[in-house]
Amino acid sequence: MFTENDKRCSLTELVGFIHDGDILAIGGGLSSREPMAALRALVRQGIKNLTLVGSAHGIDVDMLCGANVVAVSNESYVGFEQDFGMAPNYRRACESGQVQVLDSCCYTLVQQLRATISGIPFMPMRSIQGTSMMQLHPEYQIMKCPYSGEELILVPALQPDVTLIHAQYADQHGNLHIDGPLVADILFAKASKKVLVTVEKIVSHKELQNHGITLPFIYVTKLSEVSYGAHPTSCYPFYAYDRKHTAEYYRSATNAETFLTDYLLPYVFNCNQHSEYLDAVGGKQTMNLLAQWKAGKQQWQSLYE
Amino acid sequence: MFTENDKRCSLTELVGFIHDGDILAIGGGLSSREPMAALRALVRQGIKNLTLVGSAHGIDVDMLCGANVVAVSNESYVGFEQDFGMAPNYRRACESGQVQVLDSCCYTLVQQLRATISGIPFMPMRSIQGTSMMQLHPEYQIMKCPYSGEELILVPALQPDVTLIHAQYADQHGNLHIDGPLVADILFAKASKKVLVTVEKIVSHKELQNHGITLPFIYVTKLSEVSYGAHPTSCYPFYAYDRKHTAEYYRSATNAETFLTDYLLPYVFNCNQHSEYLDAVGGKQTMNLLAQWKAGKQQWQSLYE
Amino acid sequence: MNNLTDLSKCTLAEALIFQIAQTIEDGILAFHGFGSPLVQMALHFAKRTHAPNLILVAGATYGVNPTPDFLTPTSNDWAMDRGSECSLSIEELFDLAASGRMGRMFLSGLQIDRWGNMNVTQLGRDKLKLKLPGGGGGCNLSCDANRLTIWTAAHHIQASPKQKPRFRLVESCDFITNLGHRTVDNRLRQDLKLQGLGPDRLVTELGVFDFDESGHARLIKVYPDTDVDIIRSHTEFDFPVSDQLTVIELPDATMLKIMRNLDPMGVHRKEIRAQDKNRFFLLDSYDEW
Amino acid sequence: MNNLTDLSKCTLAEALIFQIAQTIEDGILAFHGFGSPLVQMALHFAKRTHAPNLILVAGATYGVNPTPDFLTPTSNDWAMDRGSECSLSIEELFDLAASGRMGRMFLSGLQIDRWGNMNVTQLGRDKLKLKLPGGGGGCNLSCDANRLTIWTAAHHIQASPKQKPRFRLVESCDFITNLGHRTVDNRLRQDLKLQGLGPDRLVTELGVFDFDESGHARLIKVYPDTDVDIIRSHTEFDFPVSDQLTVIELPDATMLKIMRNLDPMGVHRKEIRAQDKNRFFLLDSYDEW
Repeated sequence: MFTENDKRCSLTELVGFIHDGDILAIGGGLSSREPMAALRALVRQGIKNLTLVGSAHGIDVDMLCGANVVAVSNESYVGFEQDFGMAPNYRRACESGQVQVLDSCCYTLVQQLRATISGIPFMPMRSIQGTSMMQLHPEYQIMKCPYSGEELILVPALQPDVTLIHAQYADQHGNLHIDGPLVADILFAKASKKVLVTVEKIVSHKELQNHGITLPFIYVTKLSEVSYGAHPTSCYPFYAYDRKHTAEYYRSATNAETFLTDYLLPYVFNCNQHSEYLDAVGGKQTMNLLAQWKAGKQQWQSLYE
Repeated sequence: MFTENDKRCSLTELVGFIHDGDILAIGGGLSSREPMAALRALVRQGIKNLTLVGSAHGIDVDMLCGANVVAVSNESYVGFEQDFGMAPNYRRACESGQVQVLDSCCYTLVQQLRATISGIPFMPMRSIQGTSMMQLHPEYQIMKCPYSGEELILVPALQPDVTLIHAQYADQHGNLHIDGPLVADILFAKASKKVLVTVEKIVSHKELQNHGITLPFIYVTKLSEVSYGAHPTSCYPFYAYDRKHTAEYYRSATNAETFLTDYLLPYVFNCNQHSEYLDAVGGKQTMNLLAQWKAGKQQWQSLYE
Repeated sequence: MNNLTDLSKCTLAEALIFQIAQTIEDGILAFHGFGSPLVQMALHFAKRTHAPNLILVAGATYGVNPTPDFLTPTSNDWAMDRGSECSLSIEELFDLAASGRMGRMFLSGLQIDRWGNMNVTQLGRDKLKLKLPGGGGGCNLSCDANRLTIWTAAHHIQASPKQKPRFRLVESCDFITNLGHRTVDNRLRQDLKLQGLGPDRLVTELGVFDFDESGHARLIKVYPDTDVDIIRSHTEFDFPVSDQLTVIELPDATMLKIMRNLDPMGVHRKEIRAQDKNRFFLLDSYDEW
Repeated sequence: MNNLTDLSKCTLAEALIFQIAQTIEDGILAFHGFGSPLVQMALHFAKRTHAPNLILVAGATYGVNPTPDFLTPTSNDWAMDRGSECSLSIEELFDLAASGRMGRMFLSGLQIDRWGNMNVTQLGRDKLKLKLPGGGGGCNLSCDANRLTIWTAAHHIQASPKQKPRFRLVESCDFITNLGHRTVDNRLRQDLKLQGLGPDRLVTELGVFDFDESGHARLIKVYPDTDVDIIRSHTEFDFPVSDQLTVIELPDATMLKIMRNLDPMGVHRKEIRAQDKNRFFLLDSYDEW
């Protein structure tokens, strides 16, 4: 329960709440509302050996793998869908053994988070049985149901040390408004020891209530205003997915030898401030272009062509 | 999954989906948003031997007990709080053995509904242990947790046959907007075989989306537009709790011999249409008075004096 | 009727509210349930005095930190939700308790025993003699909330139509709805590994108890107009008395003003029995204002 | 590039979409997951033709019955959520499946075996040789959804730099991410008492299979340009052939127009391999319009 009146802090301070070896849950999903600015800061601040838990992710997890800050992946999917395909850094890190592969599945994750949220050691479920997932996860147990007699799978409670979320709006007390698909953000936030949030805009409580409160302040540890903090993933209604930059990312990521010089240096390590990153990716011109989705179907569609 | 395009029907038809012996979950709670018009119709239509499940209820359950249509009570609380105290018909029905008393508690109910919603035979929980609730419910089981070694309580999945909800707005496809505290309505709706809804106003889908969709249409079986359908409980923003009528109800209910003639006849059996009921309780004048809560603090407060 | 303007004395109800409020720590999440206006008052009072960072969750509406203009005689009313900062759902509130995040809950009963067990389900052991309304979520929360405050404004024995006086603080509950420190089969609470630690305070209109290491109620405070003997005569079980037995602290004039503004209709006085409506306590010092 | 105006023939992708769409019953809830534009197309096509009461849940956004103006190359995009009637949450969608209320799910894999098991996790049994992206919620849904449609546009063996051809339809999966009709230790699916009944259709760019009573893939349809021998040569396992083997049905001109309007950028053609980009099928009858 986090009751501090004013939870605002700088991005550097925010990321300072993440420690080496933490279990980290990343909000958003695929090309949408990933807390990318915070992840870049995390890489810059040298936080390492993270265990990642999540459902469907892309550039966020791939970049962390490329920066060699991940020890274990408990994700359900890491890739670029039909857009670019497999995640290059993630693949290499898994195949080399640098990252321990403990793939999960979406509902398994949901049930494990729910166990933590309800304060119980496990949750029962039916699915997974008969698949190879059981071998990957010896911590799952089988029980004979005292009611139905059938075999059920028990999955243990999972508690992230930190959840990192990017939201559209917050007030300084930590109430959040998340617009659009929530993915697992709310479950993560309720299950985690700490919840760290970047937001496009910090507004008055009254304005936030008009937007609607998606997550009450009680779960939120600290928050930082970071406009365009999800770039190059989307954060509607502010900006769409930057497919052009993601294509550049993907090309850089395909080559292990040059990923550092081609991507991490210019876009992460050499940008001490988020504003420097924004300049590096095209500044106002790029951001205005990505806001053009609102102008109409043609303009929106043109962002993907 | 209910996909019918136009789910509207009359109140009589709606209540016709409830059968003798059903497990019935009643939405709303205490003096708020109880589906009273539907419950009066249910009594008129002679549906009997219901098993009631719920959290905190008042006049709704008490009236059903007074009309002798309840066989089992699985409620957590039935009363009139500090306003009028204990529920007279409910007490008598329980004490005479007419109603089998299987009291539950709010979180136990939540966990039992969640089991149904997740398609599992039970949910584990820690609370209840050491209390007399265990004796009242031999169906609860104790298991030794394979993770923590501690003893946990297992509560079996509970699936209502019917959930009856009163909502402020719906579209004809069955999407609902519920304004204000939800109590257990959403859990009930997701766990039930059928969901029957009365609403203050059926509006276009577009207008409903502006209000916000609280429950997707997929769970809703049928719905009926019944203005003032929660009276004498409140349905803000349309009308506040009718404390005066509730006081009259309470006085009638204290006397078992005359409850039929003093209350059930004039307000239930002799009102074949909901409009007749509204006339009986004071018609437009009463309804306008109850809408006065909006006019200011003094007018609102005066409704309770 | 409620516009008490005399700030030199407080009502019994106000003294009870003040005692309940003293158990509320700042910065915790606390829930007042429904049908408990004295607790509602204590939480709102605490939030406005010593516990500004209290996460006050309103019973029945699940609104967080509401600022109602007045108390209503029923709890699930938008009037009680006015000004809420945000809202929880029923399942969220109970999850918070089950995962150890509810700091304190407030519970009562028609029977309360020496271990702080409470009965709000039924009188009669084998056969039901009197059906009580039931405990809502109290049973769950008595196990899960970190700490419990027990209160009753009806400690005083009831004149019974039959011979035996009817005690509120009883030798043994006919049914344990809300768990105190010993279970229905006399096991220790701590052996169950429940999330919560059980009751640490029992506030009545005759005295205030804490619970000793064995989990037994122990008298720690009397009222200006009560003493140990009076309290013993209204309590079916024997109880130890603290070495530091004191007279209850009373709110000051500023505090009284805060309380009286919260409940212009005097809803909270419905919890006070007729015989106690005229119990007042003179404040030690009366600040002119 | 996508403005195909010739309504006398359909592309391979359109034939695949039509075959997948045939498996979608009206009135059910179906989910297309992410990274599967052929399935997205099939669901939107079905909703607009034979299954108007379909509850179409969009993968990644969890929007219900959206009407996007165009398909985007990533799934979690507001463009894909446009016009949604309402929305589910991730936990709600998976709960619906686990409680038996998801009528059909669509799954694929880099390896698919004779029982309809699928691998999207890794190549290499003891040692990981190729890390695949992972299955999202596919593993859960393969167990829970009432019925599964399996699809792949890559049945054709891959020319391998080494000697052995790389099969998509394999003798045995290195890892079973999504469950078909036999488990990893060769038990029958039905013995597990799972919620779902398993795959009933496997649609590839070479043929269409159903599953026989033993849960084994059985060829039921060929394409106008394939036959049983061709399909055998691209399938690592042996398979039975239906007595009623037919050539696949093709969409008509009206249907083609519906499909082509859904995806002006031709995102769905990303699932089609280069070698198949020019496979077209002449429609039997071409309705003038």
